[in-house]
Amino acid sequence: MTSTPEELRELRSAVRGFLEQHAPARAQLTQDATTWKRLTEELGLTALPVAEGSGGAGATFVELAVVLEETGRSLLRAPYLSTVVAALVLQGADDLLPSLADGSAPAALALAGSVRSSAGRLTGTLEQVVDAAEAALLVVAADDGLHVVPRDGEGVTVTPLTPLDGTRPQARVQLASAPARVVGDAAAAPHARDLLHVALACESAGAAERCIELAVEHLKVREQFGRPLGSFQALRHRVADLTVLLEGARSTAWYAARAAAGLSEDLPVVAPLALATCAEAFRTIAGESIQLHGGIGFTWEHDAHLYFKRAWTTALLHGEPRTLRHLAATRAGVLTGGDLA
Amino acid sequence: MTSTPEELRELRSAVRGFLEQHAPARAQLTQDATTWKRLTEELGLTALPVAEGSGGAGATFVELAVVLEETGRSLLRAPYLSTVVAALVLQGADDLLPSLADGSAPAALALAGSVRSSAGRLTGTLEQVVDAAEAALLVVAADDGLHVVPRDGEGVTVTPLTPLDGTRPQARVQLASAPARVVGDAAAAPHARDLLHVALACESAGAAERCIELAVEHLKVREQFGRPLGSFQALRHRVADLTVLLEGARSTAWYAARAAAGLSEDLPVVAPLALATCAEAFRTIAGESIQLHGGIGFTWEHDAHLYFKRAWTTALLHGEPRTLRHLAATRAGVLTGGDLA
Amino acid sequence: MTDLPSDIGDFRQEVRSWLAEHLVGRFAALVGSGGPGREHEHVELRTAWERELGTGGWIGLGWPVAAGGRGATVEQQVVFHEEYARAGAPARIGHMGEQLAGPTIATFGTQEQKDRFLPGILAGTELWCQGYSEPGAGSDLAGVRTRAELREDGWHVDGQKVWTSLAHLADWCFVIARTDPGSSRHRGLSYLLVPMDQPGVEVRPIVQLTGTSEFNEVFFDDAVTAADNVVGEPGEGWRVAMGTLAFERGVSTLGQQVGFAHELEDVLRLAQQNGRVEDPLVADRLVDAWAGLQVLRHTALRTLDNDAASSTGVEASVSKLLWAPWHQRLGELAMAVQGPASTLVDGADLSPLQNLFLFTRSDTIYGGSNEVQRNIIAERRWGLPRDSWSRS
Amino acid sequence: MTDLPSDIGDFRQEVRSWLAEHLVGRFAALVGSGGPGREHEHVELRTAWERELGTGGWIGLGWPVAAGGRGATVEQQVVFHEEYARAGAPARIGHMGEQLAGPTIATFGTQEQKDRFLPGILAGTELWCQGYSEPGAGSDLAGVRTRAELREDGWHVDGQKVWTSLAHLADWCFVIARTDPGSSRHRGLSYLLVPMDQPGVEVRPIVQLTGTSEFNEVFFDDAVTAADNVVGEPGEGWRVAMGTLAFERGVSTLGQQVGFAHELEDVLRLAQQNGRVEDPLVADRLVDAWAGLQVLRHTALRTLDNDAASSTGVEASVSKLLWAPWHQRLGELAMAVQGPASTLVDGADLSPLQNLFLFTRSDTIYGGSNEVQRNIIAERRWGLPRDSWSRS
Repeated sequence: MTSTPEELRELRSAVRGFLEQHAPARAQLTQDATTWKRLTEELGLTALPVAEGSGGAGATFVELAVVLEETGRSLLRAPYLSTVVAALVLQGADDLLPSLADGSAPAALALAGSVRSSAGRLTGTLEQVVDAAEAALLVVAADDGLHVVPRDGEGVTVTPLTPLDGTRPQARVQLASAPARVVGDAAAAPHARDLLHVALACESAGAAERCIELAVEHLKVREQFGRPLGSFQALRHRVADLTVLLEGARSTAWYAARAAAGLSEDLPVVAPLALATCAEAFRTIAGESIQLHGGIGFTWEHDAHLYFKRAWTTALLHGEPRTLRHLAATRAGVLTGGDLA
Repeated sequence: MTSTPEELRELRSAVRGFLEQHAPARAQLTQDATTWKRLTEELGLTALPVAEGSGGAGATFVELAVVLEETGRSLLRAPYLSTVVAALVLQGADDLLPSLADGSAPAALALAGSVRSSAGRLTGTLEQVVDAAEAALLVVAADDGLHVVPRDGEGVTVTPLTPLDGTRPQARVQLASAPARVVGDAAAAPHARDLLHVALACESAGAAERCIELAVEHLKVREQFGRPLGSFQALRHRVADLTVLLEGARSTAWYAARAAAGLSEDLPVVAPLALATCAEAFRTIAGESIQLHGGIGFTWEHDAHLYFKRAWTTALLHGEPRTLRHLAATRAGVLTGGDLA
Repeated sequence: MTDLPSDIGDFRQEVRSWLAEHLVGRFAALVGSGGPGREHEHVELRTAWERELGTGGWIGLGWPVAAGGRGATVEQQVVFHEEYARAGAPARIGHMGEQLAGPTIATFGTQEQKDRFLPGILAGTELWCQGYSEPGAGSDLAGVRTRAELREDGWHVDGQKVWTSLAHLADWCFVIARTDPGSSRHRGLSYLLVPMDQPGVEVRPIVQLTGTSEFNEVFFDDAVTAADNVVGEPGEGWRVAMGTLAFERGVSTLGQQVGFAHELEDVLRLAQQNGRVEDPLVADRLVDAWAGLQVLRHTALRTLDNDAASSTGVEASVSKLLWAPWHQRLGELAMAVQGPASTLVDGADLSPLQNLFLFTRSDTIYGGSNEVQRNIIAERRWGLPRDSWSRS
Repeated sequence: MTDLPSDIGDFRQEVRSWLAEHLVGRFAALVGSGGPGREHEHVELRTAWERELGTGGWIGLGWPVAAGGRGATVEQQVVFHEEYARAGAPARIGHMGEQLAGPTIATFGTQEQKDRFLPGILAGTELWCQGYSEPGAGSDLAGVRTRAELREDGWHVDGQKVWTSLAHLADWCFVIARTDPGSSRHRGLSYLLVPMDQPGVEVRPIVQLTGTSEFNEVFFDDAVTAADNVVGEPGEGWRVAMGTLAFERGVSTLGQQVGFAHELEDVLRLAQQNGRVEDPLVADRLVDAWAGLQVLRHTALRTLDNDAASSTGVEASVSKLLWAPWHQRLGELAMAVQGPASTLVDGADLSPLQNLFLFTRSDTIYGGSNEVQRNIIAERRWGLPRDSWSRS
């Protein structure tokens, strides 16, 4: 499926309209099963990346990017990102795809940890896995490749943790000789990580834009010294600088999404680059958004801190921006090679 | 000599008045022998740090710091900084001090290079020595300690170079079995470097302040969009940020000068710290000053580029700020020790 | 740290000995506690510690002897703060009284006010809070809307203050209120001392992004204070308040840096323990943080030193713009050093480093935001054209 | 770099072959030359190279066929710039005509103007310069004071322009002049095409902090141009000029990035040669510079892509604020990598890296300063209250 610009706009508008009404950021500190149900069944968003033959819509990462910007915007608390990335990773496992597509079996990505594989069984601990307690399937990176493990399967212990970012659950996953199904070789794990990074980059770009919007709304309304705050040039220029940061970052997410959709071959380089750029922009913007809001931005009742905590969690949990940027540069041979142009 | 605040103010005022009239920044692209003569003979500024018994005024680094801020402010092209630091370094060599004090024998500090000492003779090359071609004496750090070598002595070749900062001469110094006089042991060289660093820190603080002043003068006069530029809050706030940078840096120079005057014992830590902080502030401020001036700041005819080139030269020639900061931290045991408070 | 001339060596020894003898027993639990974002720690014990300090004669160290202080030199005050830091003594809970209310009353107050209020501050038995910021005014002090009216039984105060730290512990609040109903901006304000323990005063904690409450909203609903409890003439509150702000610098900054040094030590220790210090980029940020703390310290010492070149009049603003962003970056560095685990909460409470990280977002907002401080510097130091914010 | 679908593989091969066949002989000396701060390099040869490109049909690649261009797709233009970069072909000397004057004339000009001016641009035989900035106006385009009056023999132009790059080489200048004497701000301006080779035009080089002169002052002292040489109606110059500025983005940005990539390669190569790349903090800055260049590139590609989310109308300002500070930092990094020797001038001329370092100070000033770009973004993207700068 190749969407026209018009179709992409309609997709964005539909998702945004739904989330604004049914899943605003404010509500994301608690789980809401109804939202997931409607998101998957009515809107069919989990079906997007699944092939048409497996009950999906056969969309590419270009369409997915639009949806992820929107779920980022509303800080959606649901295993959506994990599930659609899993669907892309599991493209070969046709029997698993229908239940990913219809949302009945959400997935979690357990890609960072030391897991040994032996005779079809996995052993090891993955300390902080997003959405693990909410998932039905765990996609696990082990020493010999990618595996799928049922969350409720033999030898699997999932312990929910208390995250700083209350809108995004984390859990510890312990595997004790848990039966697993191989779904990819050793090269599949870094590829899965790349796709995860692109998805997080898109999400971060969407969330960062919302942070600026919130700040701008505040600046237009709030008066100080007898004028709207937005009439103070220093604040306007700060907003402009954040916009530049956002647009640069969003461009890397846009490009990486196209690479993930197969429109260029440099995904291994641009995936970590995009997440580095977007996560860094997001955390800067979320911090500045608090500052632009003044005291109210520091209170629990305001949304600003939810974005701030999501931003920092993204930047700390999936590899620090600096580390990811070095990974991208290493893959591109920047410090060792010669030609850039 | 311990000066009162009032005496320090008078010293500053006298030096500033003289330099503004006889040695403005604009004129520092060419050498001016008259200025040096009056600076040393009439104002007696080279005599400041020399003991009273050796023809000096017996001042401490506290007084020197005031003068160095002012010579920095006017980007004085003269071997003043080199000579007064040499006078402090050579405190034991009583016979050399009178000619340093009266300015008849300016000195240069050749402290960075690989020089071998053997049987009273020095061999090696010092690539970029400030003021070497203008000096009568070279203070040289060799592998066994500090030495003094007459600039016109046997085995000494001084080749003037073309510096990017036209207000501060540099030369290559080649020593081929040049007869030398020992003036300090192995510990003397790092101490000399510390004193040099404090002097450069003071100079940089003075120059940086002048950069902000120039920008402020421009912002008050120049109109754009029908208003003085200085009425634009974004520019005012930039000036404020630069002021904060300046004042923080100047505080480190102030403290380091007191340490150099013996008022505290942490000179080895605060000397590199002060230069790191002041050189970095200076180069940021000098760059921003060009920006605040707009197009005119980019022209040869305006002083802004003279400060900019001095700032970057200081930051590159005497150890990069980052390197110096790590040196300070290492000496303080920051990364290895425990107690900071 | 500074090694000052030996003539104050005796004083250093005196401080050191007193702390060694008193920061023990039940007070030993206070070592390293309190400070921004952690004001809720050991509140009762820190209140007792404040009285202990008062008994020891350490409150009002730099106050003039005439005001009941010890008239200590700046060098002695520095030494006190250094030793206080070395001992790991807790963040002060009485600083609003010692640093702000006390000096203001000593400078602008009547003899009766001095006699009534200074002893309680010096003894550590009466705690104070500051009633400046308001929901609609923020950093715009001249925009306060809290009103006060003088009737037969004293001043009647109505209005709302916000971002009032330690209000739930304080016995008194110094309040800026509009006492001339027709006035605007900074004319017609008065500086009132209002007792907190009365029906007309309600303190509501503000739940912050940390999930805890350091700050409060304070509602004055026909709160009453005696007619004598105005500092300076009625209508002169702006001048008095500006005088108070002027006290908010100098030695107290060195006290604040005590806490900063402890926090930096915690981060350094963690980096050494978990090996992150071996990463050159992390080491670089740690070195930067240390260097930044030295800059803060040298700036504070220079401000205190009479020999320093003439005052620029914006020292307090410069200091705020140096420390607040520094502190915020330290919080961010703490998270990076801890790594992915820093995104988890272990147990019911945030860890001290998480608290540091989150709480420091307020550093650049409260007590005059970064933006207000920049306005002050541009105008007062450089005479750049006034913004409407400061137009009267 | 991008690997676009194979259907444009032929085009890539065509570009590659042409460059391989033509960037040889005397033109081989041009490899890696020109660009910001180095416009004085090989000027005559680069002028010849411009004609060579014209002959090859590479100028106006993206122009519509009706205007004499090749109507190439965006993808093809991208490929052209990539291959041009890979070959190390020199910075363009005709970009003011190709990117600004040409598209403006093609959009707003009469058929006669198109017939007269477009072929010279496409052939690389007529070079253009831009007459926008003035000494008293700077980034304030609406504040121009250059006047023009229509008399019997054509427009008479008086005034002064500044920061005019390549003016000494240009055959024509597109000038914004005030043609309605009583008008103010951006009303009453006209967009005139003025021949440079006449007594009424004097070009004076501005000596920059590099010691060289890329930029010029251009003095119009009763300069004359034919009555027909106004683009759009008289008095509509603002609208036309804004249209011109709108062309100043997109594909031309990719051309600019060619030069950036070469500069970064030079810095990387130097760091590898002198071992500074082994310093983790230097390596980190090199990686940042590379990453920043990718951001520039992805941003340019996204702007060009029709599938990208709706335009925000501030792409040009965003692009400027991304590349100008990036380029400045690259110059600073170049100095750091070179070390102490970078503070010396070897021979009569600055080294390319020194030139980069010094020249990039102007990047954030010319072509709409950073400050003006921020105003544009705040207003157009977010609707934040207008500043007086844009009040008409």
